[in-house]
Amino acid sequence: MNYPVKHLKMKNLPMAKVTHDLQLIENRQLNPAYHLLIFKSSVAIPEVFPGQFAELLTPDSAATFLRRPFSIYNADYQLNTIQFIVKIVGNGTKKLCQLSTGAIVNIIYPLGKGFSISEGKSLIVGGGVGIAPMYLLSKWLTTNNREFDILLGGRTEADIINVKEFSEYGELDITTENGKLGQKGLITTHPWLKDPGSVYSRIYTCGPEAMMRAVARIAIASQISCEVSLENTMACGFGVCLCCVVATDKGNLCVCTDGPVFNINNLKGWD
Amino acid sequence: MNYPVKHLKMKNLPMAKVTHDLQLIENRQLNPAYHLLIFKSSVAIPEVFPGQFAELLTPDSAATFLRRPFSIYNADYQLNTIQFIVKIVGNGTKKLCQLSTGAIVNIIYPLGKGFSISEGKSLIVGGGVGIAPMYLLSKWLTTNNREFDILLGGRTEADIINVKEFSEYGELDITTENGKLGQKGLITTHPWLKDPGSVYSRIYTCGPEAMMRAVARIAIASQISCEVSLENTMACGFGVCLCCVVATDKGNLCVCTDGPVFNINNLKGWD
Amino acid sequence: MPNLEVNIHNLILKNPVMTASGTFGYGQDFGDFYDVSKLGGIVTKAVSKEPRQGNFYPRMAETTSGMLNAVGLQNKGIDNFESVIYPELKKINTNIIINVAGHTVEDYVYVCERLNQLDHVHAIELNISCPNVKDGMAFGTSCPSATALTIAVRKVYHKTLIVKLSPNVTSIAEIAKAVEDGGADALSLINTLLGMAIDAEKRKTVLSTAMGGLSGPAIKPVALRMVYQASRAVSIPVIGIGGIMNGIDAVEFLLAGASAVQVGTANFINPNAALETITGIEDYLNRHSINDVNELIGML
Amino acid sequence: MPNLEVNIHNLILKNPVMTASGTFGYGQDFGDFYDVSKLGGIVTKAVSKEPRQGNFYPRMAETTSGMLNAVGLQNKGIDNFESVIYPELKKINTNIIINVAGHTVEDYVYVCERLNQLDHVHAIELNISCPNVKDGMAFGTSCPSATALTIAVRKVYHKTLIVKLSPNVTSIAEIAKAVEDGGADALSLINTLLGMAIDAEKRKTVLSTAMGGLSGPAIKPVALRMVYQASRAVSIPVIGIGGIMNGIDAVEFLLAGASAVQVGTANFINPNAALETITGIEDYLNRHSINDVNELIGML
Ligand SMILES: Cc1cc2nc3c(=O)[nH]c(=O)nc-3n(C[C@H](O)[C@H](O)[C@H](O)COP(=O)(O)OP(=O)(O)OC[C@H]3O[C@@H](n4cnc5c(N)ncnc54)[C@H](O)[C@@H]3O)c2cc1C
Ligand SMILES: Cc1cc2nc3c(=O)[nH]c(=O)nc-3n(C[C@H](O)[C@H](O)[C@H](O)COP(=O)(O)OP(=O)(O)OC[C@H]3O[C@@H](n4cnc5c(N)ncnc54)[C@H](O)[C@@H]3O)c2cc1C
Ligand SMILES: Cc1cc2nc3c(=O)[nH]c(=O)nc-3n(C[C@H](O)[C@H](O)[C@H](O)COP(=O)(O)O)c2cc1C
Ligand SMILES: Cc1cc2nc3c(=O)[nH]c(=O)nc-3n(C[C@H](O)[C@H](O)[C@H](O)COP(=O)(O)O)c2cc1C
Ligand code: FES
Ligand code: FES
Repeated sequence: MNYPVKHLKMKNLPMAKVTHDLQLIENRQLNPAYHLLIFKSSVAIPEVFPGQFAELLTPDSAATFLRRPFSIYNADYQLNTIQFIVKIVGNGTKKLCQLSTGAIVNIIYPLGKGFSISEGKSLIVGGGVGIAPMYLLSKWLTTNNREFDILLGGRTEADIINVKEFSEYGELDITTENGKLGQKGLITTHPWLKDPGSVYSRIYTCGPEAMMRAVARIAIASQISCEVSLENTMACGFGVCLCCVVATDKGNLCVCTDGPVFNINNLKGWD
Repeated sequence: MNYPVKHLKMKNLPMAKVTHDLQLIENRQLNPAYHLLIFKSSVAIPEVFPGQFAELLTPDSAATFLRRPFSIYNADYQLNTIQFIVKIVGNGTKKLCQLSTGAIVNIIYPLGKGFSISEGKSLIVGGGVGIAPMYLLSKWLTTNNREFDILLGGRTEADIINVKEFSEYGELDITTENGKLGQKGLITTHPWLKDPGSVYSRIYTCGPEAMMRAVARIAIASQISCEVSLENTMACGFGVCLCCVVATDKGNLCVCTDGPVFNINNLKGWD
Repeated sequence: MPNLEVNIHNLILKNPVMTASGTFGYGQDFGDFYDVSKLGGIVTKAVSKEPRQGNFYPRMAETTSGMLNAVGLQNKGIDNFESVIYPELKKINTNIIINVAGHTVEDYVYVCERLNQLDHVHAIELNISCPNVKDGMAFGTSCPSATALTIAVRKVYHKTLIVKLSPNVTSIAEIAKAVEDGGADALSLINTLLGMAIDAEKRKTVLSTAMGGLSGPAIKPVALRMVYQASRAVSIPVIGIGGIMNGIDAVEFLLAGASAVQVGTANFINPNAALETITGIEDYLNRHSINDVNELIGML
Repeated sequence: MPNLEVNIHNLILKNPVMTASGTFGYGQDFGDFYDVSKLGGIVTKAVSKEPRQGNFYPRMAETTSGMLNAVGLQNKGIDNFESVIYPELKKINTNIIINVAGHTVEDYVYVCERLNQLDHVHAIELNISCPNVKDGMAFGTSCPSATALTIAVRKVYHKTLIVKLSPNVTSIAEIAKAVEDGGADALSLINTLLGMAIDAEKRKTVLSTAMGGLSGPAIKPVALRMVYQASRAVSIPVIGIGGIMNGIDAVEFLLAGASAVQVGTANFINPNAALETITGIEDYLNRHSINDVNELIGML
């Protein structure tokens, strides 16, 4: 359990972004669909807050033209390593997960605005690869002496990964739709989400949009705060192309710079 | 010295072409610019005649879209291996020479019409990477009991490769423009090309176009036959795109199917 | 097994996959790779009245995810076609579509009249769009000339008349309508986009003609857009062409509104591309439990 | 050290490399990566009279070696530009070129008149070509409307007036001449090619608007051709845009006839692309012993 020492701060605001090459030092296949990729940087990695992401460029691939955005799963400022959980869904993620140790990947990071600190006890709800930003979040909340529980859900047991790592930080429970691991059913049927207002003051969630919308509805019904980490199709990842908008009370905002984490109160159509 | 047994035949005509995957089993860097690539086929390789070529497809590279044509340097029908000498000149050749053992490369071959058998003694004149088709030619002439000498030329000693392999088959001499290896000067200043008509009845040549044209002029002056192996920009390599034409006495012909080997008598502007 | 058969006017295609003109020769060269009779149709290299030597070398430039060609309609003319190529084509058991090019309306009419006599020519594709020949270009980039040429050929050609459109126009919908008005039975598009490549090191254009025709996956988004626009503008069938590399690309064109597709540049990179496009479409249909490929056409 | 300075009418560019509208925001976001004052110029995202929300999500589709966008000119309008963005732009020590979009001639004139008052706006680039906005498109695809718009803006704008052309036309040379006749000081081209992407699995268009603008290396051959044609048709300077990823690409555009270039989509893939394009041109000049970048312009 190595805390990223810089995570003692509570403020989670965009830092200066940098771009440089990383070297893949470990490509750990977690299961056929999920890989944990560990990269090492030869220069000091910038401070990364939970919920922030990076844009990775797969070297010389005919299959992908643009970079791909990935949440930062973990960062170690002593070892200068940075970790991602990648789920294979198309050409870019496939190519990335096929890279051999030693491969060079260019990165732009840290990008976007991450989660904000909660006041009371909070609940982390991660669905599938949506758990990716939740590990740093768990560390950060712990470092800042916040109480929280962790709920991880997936379609099958293959979508539930790195449970051990998470359980070091908080009480953890699991749901799968096929019931092969944890409680059977949609994550939203878990008891912790029955009346969350009685225990939690905030829900943090990331996962498939349908899941996040269901969680958001529960949070609204329970009158507690809810932060969601959105996805969008991104060309740049740092606010210049305006391709990644979401409708908010302030008009169309960019998911890459004004998000990816939004409070559902500010999103249009999320109530 | 392993003869490709099938090379006992004298007729050198296009065979049915095939396309399949090959596996790179050796990538031998001969010097910074030249690599010998040895591929293994899991199916029997087709009979290949000297001067014929193949179209190779580098796997998933953003740098190249089309296949690249390469002369077949050597083929072994027992081991099912096929060899190429590749000179790095641009993205495609660079990428190919960077491949690691085990890489899969798709091939279409054998393509084009190769050299024809000589009657008297012949002289092989190879410049730089133009030596690539000459190794199979040397083997074939030997198998068919033809006498020949081999002259290899280059700008520097780095352009003179695989001399040992060639010298197993015939008397060999070398020229370099910088004089670091063999005789100093252009290949066309070598004594064997002073009055070739007195010794040889045929010249086979492959190399930079300026060199081949100079050799052709010498052959014409000496009234001996001369076959040149031409290059051209190719999209398909097997006669369907009509991108690779050369002006001949029969009009525009495709270098990929009517060549790459032409008798200079049939070429326009080569006299 | 889903149904793959589609119709282009009177033409019955056993599947929606043809090969594009200029990328498949006259079919013979692919016989080594697979039985070309498995294709829905074969569109030949352009045939003109007189033999043509085409442009000077170099004729090809590789570009990012595409290529430029400046072949310039090299072919041996209609006489040679009839005596040498046609007998070979008769051995192929699928639709044979002859791509026709000309300098003048009279040239086109002459060639089409001759082709009208040949039983095993199932359709012609009027190439009014090749950007490499000055005269050919003009027909495809103005509505009145496109209509006039179509009307003239229609008079002498009585089987399926396909007109192939140039993408180098402001409004593909207007040209499409003009050609429909002229009496075409079907449209095919797109031909190549006019482009250029420059060799910075040599400070020269790569092609002998400076400009040439761009093809390959690079142009697929433009081709899809034009097929979408053209198929909505006319009521005759549209054949989609441009950057198709596999079955999924082909399905995209069908969804955009094409009734069939042609595979072009892909044949150079993967000689089995057209065949694999057929199986790719079949796989798609099976995966989505669709019984008939016709259900995909225009179903966005 | 070769000379990199070029002129676009009254504008002196310390080097021929600018950034393309819509790919560089208003310059601020790239400050983390390098000092943007090193660029020859910065072209901003389009500014319109009223704020615009742009199109619905999804606005982007990746294509082979390119991308489609359907941003739809989202911006906060000229008032916000003046009060919020302009003060920031004043801190940048290079040419600031404002890309202007409008629904009507009056809109364009209004915005250009306001911009004419701002000292640190060195030029405007009239976007008559964005394919995502119906009205904007019309100006760029017909000669009379392109001329009329240019004349109207010319009357109120007294610094360097650049007009940005749409590639979705039959004859780029004619549009170029029409705009020159209207009084433009320079042309920039190309804007995006109109294209489309389809998600076969979902059987839907990828973009909310169905069609969008294609950019990136895929379009470079078309862009080079149009710069070549346009620069030969007019006597005002031409700025080359389309798929430039590095210095060699930029040199190709200069050779084709461009006096300067803009780097667009490349900024997304490599945030240092524009800066590296400058050093790439410099390397090329050194390698070829050319003392002045102006020697490359049109030197095919
Ligand atoms: C802020 C952010 C953080 C993310 N974090 C992670 C993470 O930690 N781990 C992870 O595995 N994935 C993450 N994703 C999703 C990841 O970016 C996409 O899975 C990836 O871009 C798909 O690339 P591909 O080439 O494999 O798929 P493609 O072949 O491009 O597409 C496959 C599918 O993915 C969708 N997709 C493609 N590009 C994007 C995109 N830019 N954003 C969203 N969906 C897309 C397509 O619509 C399609 O359905 C994140 C996305 C965002 C926006
Ligand atoms: C029949 C034939 C046989 C050949 N045999 C060999 C061989 O045995 N070994 C070998 O190293 N090379 C051989 N070549 C040349 C080889 O095909 C080119 O060097 C290769 O295609 C360049 O690819 P690239 O991507 O590295 O270069 P690019 O980046 O594409 O171009 C670099 C340079 O190579 C030239 N070039 C590019 N494509 C071709 C092409 N298709 N034909 C000719 N020149 C081209 C370009 O004009 C440019 O000057 C042969 C070519 C032909 C036509
Ligand atoms: C080398 C080459 C030659 C071509 N010759 C012709 C031709 O003779 N007649 C014609 O109508 N189209 C011709 N075309 C255009 C193609 O048929 C097709 O319309 C175009 O290449 C786009 O499809 P693709 O991207 O699949 O190649 C040619 C294309 C190429 C690449
Ligand atoms: C996301 C995006 C937004 C764009 N917005 C504008 C715009 O507001 N105004 C404009 O004139 N061009 C706009 N363009 C076009 C570019 O400025 C440029 O002309 C085009 O992308 C081609 O260059 P490229 O291939 O280098 O990107 C935009 C392009 C992209 C990719
Ligand atoms: S991805 Fe470009 S602005 Fe968000
Ligand atoms: S390369 Fe296609 S015909 Fe020769």
